[in-house]
Amino acid sequence: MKYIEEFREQGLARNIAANIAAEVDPGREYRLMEFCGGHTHAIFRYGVQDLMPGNVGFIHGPGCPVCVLPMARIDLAIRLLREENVILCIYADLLRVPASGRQSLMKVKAEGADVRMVYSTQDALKIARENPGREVVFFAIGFETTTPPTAVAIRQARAENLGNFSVFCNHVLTPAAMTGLLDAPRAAGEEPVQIDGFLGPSHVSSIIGSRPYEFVPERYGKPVVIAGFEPLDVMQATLMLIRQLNEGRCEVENEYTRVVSREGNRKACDLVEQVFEVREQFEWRGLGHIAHSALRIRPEYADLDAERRFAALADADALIAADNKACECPSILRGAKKPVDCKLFGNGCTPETPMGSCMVSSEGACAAYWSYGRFRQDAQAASA
Amino acid sequence: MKYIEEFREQGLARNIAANIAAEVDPGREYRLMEFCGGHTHAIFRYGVQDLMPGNVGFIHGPGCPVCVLPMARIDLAIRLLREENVILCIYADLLRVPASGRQSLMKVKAEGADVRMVYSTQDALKIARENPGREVVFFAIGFETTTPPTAVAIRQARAENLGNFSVFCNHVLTPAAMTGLLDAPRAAGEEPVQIDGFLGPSHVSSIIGSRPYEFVPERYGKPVVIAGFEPLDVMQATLMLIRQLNEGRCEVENEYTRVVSREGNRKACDLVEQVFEVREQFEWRGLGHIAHSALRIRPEYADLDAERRFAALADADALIAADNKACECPSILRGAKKPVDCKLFGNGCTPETPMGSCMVSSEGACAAYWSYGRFRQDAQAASA
Amino acid sequence: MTSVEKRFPGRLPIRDGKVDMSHGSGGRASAQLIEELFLRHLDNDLLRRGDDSAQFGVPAGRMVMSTDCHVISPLFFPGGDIGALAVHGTLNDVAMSGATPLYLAAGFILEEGFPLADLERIVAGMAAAATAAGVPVVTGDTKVVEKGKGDGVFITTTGIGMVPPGVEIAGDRARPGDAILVSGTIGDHGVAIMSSRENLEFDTTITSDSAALHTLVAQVLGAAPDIHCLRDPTRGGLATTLNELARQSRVGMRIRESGIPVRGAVKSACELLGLDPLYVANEGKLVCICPAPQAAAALAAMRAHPLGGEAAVIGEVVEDPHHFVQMETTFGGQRIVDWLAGEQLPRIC
Amino acid sequence: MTSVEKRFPGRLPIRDGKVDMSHGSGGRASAQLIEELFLRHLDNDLLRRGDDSAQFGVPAGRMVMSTDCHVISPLFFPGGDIGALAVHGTLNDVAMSGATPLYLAAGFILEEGFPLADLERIVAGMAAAATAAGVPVVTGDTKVVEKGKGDGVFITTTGIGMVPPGVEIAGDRARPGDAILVSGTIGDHGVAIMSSRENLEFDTTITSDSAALHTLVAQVLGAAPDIHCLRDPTRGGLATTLNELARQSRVGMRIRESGIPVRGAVKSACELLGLDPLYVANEGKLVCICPAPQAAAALAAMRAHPLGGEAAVIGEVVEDPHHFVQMETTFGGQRIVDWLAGEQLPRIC
Amino acid sequence: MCLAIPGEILSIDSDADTAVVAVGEVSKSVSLALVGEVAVGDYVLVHVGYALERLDPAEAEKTLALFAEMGGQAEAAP
Amino acid sequence: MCLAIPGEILSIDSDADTAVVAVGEVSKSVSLALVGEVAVGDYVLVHVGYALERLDPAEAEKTLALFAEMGGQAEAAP
Ligand code: SF4
Ligand code: SF4
Ligand SMILES: [Mg+2]
Ligand SMILES: [Mg+2]
Ligand SMILES: [Mg+2]
Ligand SMILES: [Mg+2]
Ligand SMILES: [Mg+2]
Ligand SMILES: [Mg+2]
Ligand SMILES: [Mg+2]
Ligand SMILES: [Mg+2]
Ligand SMILES: [Mg+2]
Ligand SMILES: [Mg+2]
Repeated sequence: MKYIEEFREQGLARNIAANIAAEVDPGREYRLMEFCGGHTHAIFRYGVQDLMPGNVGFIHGPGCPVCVLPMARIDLAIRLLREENVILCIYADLLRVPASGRQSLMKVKAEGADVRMVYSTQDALKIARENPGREVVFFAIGFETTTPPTAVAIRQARAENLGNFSVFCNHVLTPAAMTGLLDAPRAAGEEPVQIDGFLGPSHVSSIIGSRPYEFVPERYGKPVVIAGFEPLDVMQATLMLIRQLNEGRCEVENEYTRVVSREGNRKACDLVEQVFEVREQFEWRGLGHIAHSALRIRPEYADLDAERRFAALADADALIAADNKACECPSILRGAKKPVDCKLFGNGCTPETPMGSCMVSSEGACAAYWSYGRFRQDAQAASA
Repeated sequence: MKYIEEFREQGLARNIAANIAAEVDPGREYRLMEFCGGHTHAIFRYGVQDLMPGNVGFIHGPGCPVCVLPMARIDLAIRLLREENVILCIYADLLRVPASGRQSLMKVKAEGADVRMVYSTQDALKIARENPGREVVFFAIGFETTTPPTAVAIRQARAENLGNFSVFCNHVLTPAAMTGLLDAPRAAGEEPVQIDGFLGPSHVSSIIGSRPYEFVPERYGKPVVIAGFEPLDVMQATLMLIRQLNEGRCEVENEYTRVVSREGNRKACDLVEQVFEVREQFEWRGLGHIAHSALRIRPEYADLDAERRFAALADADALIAADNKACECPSILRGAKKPVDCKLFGNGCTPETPMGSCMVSSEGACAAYWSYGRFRQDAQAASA
Repeated sequence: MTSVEKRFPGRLPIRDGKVDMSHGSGGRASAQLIEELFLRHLDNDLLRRGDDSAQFGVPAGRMVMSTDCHVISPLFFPGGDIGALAVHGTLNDVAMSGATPLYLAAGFILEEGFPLADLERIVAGMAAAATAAGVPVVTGDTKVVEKGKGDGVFITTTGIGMVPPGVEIAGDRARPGDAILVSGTIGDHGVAIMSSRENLEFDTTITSDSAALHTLVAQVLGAAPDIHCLRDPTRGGLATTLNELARQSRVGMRIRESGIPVRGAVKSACELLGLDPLYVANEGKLVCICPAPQAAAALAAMRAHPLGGEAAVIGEVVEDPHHFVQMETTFGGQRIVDWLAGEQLPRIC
Repeated sequence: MTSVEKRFPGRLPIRDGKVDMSHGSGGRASAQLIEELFLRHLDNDLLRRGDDSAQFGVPAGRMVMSTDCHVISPLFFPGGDIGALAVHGTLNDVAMSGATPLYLAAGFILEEGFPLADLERIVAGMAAAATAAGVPVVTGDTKVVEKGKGDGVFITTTGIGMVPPGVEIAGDRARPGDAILVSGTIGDHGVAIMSSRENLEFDTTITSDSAALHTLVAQVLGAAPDIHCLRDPTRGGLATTLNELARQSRVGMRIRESGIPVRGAVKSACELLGLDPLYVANEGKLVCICPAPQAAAALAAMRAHPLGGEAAVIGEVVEDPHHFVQMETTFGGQRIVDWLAGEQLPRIC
Repeated sequence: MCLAIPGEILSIDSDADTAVVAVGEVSKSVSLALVGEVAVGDYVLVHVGYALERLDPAEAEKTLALFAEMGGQAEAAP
Repeated sequence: MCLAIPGEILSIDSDADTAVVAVGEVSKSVSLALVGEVAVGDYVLVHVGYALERLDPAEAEKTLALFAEMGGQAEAAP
């Protein structure tokens, strides 16, 4: 597969690893946060950590839309199913995310709620067309990457006069999350997390470009390298960060130039701009309420906005759901803890029985650690 | 079972048979029509014919509401299911009745139509209560016996304000059918059927009493004996008819005095009167259109009348469906032919694959003949 | 080598949990369902191995194999449940060849959302029936279908057994002159099921006759080794079974209504609903056809068995090119007892 | 005696008819469905007898029995249909004990309204698969459930077979040092199924690998008689099967990603949908674990069989108290290959 | 037509206007909406879940007596 | 997050604003609503049934060339 397999090539990996090994300063630690779950996944899936010197460590960031979705939003979707008897269209990633009271969309589906898994917003529109007598709601989640397809669907529903379709919007904004992340420890009164630099979002940046991250070096003094999701991309971006740190540079660089430009995809951004507006604030799991960090549907499309359309969502903003107290997702999403620091990890919380959202998405730090990395933990424990 | 088993007792049957044998005039034929399918069923089920002298013959009448229901009414019900997506509640008897184009409610149910079998009108009301988002239609069929329970349901729906319930009324009137039957041959230009007397309706008469049949001896000069549905009732009533004929009497007698009075059940009749009114005319399978032979829902209950409520039934009265041409049901229902006179009998038409309605109901002459009497036909054929 | 593996993260929530799609995925949730629910009740050495098949020794001889899908509603009824029924239904088909049943396989198709507590009751019912019959469930399979694509639980069981030497039982062996017996009252199962259906609810003391008949068969074969046909009159009842046998053997049958054992409550329920007990299902009765001279011995053997106390001779096999089953009614008349047309459903007329 | 009985009033309307409740009633409509559809395709001496069980001779020895419920969607897919799959799925479970399959039983649960024409295609598919495998369907059962209480067709098949003397195959026999082989490319079946699912539709030349593996097994056993484990990596794919065997045998496994045969199109489809071929179902592949010295002979025997041309040694059994399956990635790293959590579903992240 | 069967009233629920009726060895709740005053011990004709009409035991006796009248007794002897 | 994968445009349906895109050996129809002018032979990034953005082959080559730069070659030799 062109533009995929070349970026997973073992010989090149050894070469980049050699470059990194040659260039790292053995006298210091490099604590690099990979912002996206896609990076986390590549690191674990391919064993990238094994190719790194001991003083280069990855901190897993909050860049997984499933992991950062607050439980209250799933609770609201369940309410919508139970009280309004809608057909709820979801991306399959949402199916197992824990809601309050040990519920999940999978469980309410098993009890008879009409939850349909879709691959694309086009499928949701199709379901609406095929069920004119039912209300069909698309549960929109995702970062800037996944938002434009939702915008297309909303405009298409309007054009087709599809009266039974609406969208429960949960799209969030990554630059705001970075702000939240960098401000959070201070806000929470915690020790600031030691992050030396960021591997910046890959596919998000294909839409918004690299420019929106420039505030990170400017305001927070941390270098950013936009990195693709293939393992060689991650390694090369790591090398680029190490070089910035070694050279005392602090800027936004772009490793993923084959897709990402500084400006991004104007057509997609314009579409998003027409349909959505920025919310005052929105809750992120682990990061709390972050100002201007999410999108809502513009008043011009109010009829397509499930939050305005259904009584069950009337107090959507007000609903707060308390996460399992022992779950360390919040700290993990902030990079302050590792999955193994959680008492529940493997001890009640596994991918089959996730207690926190980081265990659900295969891009979540806990799930990635569980599925690919456990033997390391045991090896460490054994050797300790 | 009290009041059941005593009326099936073999010793008494032999006694009545002996009385009949002793009293028949060997020089004449006794051609007696048992009006009701209930009688037909008893005759075949218990082999009553075997106990009769050769010159006493039973002609099977039209007294089975399934058999006389014109095909167009099933077609309308199917239209209601397909075009209005209703839940249609039916008595199971209707499931296999042939509709146009080799359809039946069973087949459209198999294709996904929501047909529910109920035992009682109370079940239909319950289904309406449990499905507030759906239109629930009760397909009401039956003679005067089955009409009062429909009236109760309609009044109850009104009292409960059950906005999603309605009734597709197909209730018909037996005295009118007797008129139609006695007039039909003349109207059709056929030879008048030779009927010497009638075994009159049993359970119908428990509601309307025996008086409504008095026009039969008066106007048509045929004796009537109201007869219960147990085999001894049928035999005793046969004896009573033979006696009237032998003695030259011609009146309405009542064998079924344990249940039937001359006046009937006033309370039930009043309820029916409040809810229903007589139709100008109605089609009976086999008998054609008969004036004042059926009921419709009164305008006061128009909202509960499916014929007024659904566009799919707007032209209900106008719809005519052509029966299978080879099917002799019409002549059989008029007593002009026997099931074995039909070319299709056992030859494409069986209870599993009914082509006419007389093969569907176990009270239909063809079905009764098939299920209980075929060996006689073969015995006759063998000895011929 | 000691295992430090933690098998499952928590216990299966049998009390208030529900079947979900992951229980059918073949992954760890499936494994847990099998281990903590199925194996706990059905446990035996062969099943516990956890391979995709069971392995056991068999002697040389004639084997029989039979399979039945169980799709009943309601799943729990007076006198039993679908689990026990799935054992009896298949064991009886094996026994109707005269065989001694050896082993059972069970396939479960579960509907998403089905309560685990109900599933446990059903599996416990199956285990109790298998234990009582002395025939273990040695292999199985579980699949989960989406809500609305199943109906709670469907169970398909398959049984194997060995036929003793000399026994030759088949549906085509009825001969004119043979006697026809039933092992007890008919219609009990069907009436018990109907009495617990929503909308039909009526009160009766009738319970299903669901039972395993292989020991009864063995006892009858001991007394009357030349039995020609055995069949359990399940779906479609006695009437359907007699018609099947008449067709297979190309004979007719004559039975006497007065000789057919029917419980009073079954008669009553049938009157109420407009049904005929001859067409109502049984799950613990058999029809036996044997040479007339052996009828008395067969009858006595049945009556000596706890499941055959009300056995009766009900008629005889005759020549008939139409393969009709005819019945002399209690009233003294003759009628045909035909195949069942469609389902038996409560009627208004 | 000649029969004048007219069996059925008309022919079964296979071209445009639909399954209705009467086809499951056990009455004449059921009999007609069996005779004119099932028997016509699956015909053999044992099935034709029409008894409720099949009877056949068996030699003394070790028998295996296995059952599988098939509940797939869509029912027809590139390279097969549920009928053929129901034959292969169960024959393979029998074959995975090293046995020679003898006979099959098949139970059909049909949803009211299912087109008879589709049912005929499925039964024809089953018949073709059974004939090709040389294993007849000798007994069966058919039930009909109401519309909305099933999903077209569910088929439960049960198979029996005899294990040749000396063969000892079981899931708990893997030993540290043993070699792990697969008989060919993985993921073909699952990808073929997904490519024909509504909403996912993508174009690919991939067809299901659905096939009966017993002749391949016989050939491998001929070359390497001391095979320890055989298993077909169906639901849950290769990853799940290896985890099952590791748990049963209380060992660990180490495999090499580069050694696992995966077709390009399967890799592509998995990339597109965010799936991992290790978890995608197969229906014509097996995992074989044998002492390392026999691995070469087993591999050669597989490759010499038409169904094993792309067989490969993919790793070895190791000691591991965690029973982990670990994999060396093509990238040179190490990862755990864990049990599948839930279903494999297309993801957005 | 009109499958209806006599049953004995075992108990009456006046509020619901229903009665439990025994038909032989089974019993069932039926509506009393169509009949006037009835009492426990009365027999009623049951049809589609409703009591249709009372059954008169005295008339039943008379009818059975009619059946037993031996007009043709000579030939009736077995 | 954001599973997206490069595919080659095989054909374009301008009316429907969709393209058939090949990812290795499979192909799938995707929406072009989010991208500007594209041509057959272009590579686009596919996400949830949409083409998100064009992929620049020249930049891809450059990046691969970067990976191959042998700063640490001494230790990289096997
Ligand atoms: S292991 Fe589970 S409970 Fe613990 S932090 Fe991760 S997701 Fe939360
Ligand atoms: S046998 Fe069939 S076709 Fe002929 S009259 Fe009777 S119902 Fe009609
Ligand atoms: Mg069977
Ligand atoms: Mg059975
Ligand atoms: Mg049987
Ligand atoms: Mg299995
Ligand atoms: Mg259901
Ligand atoms: Mg199996
Ligand atoms: Mg299998
Ligand atoms: Mg298997
Ligand atoms: Mg069967
Ligand atoms: Mg369905």
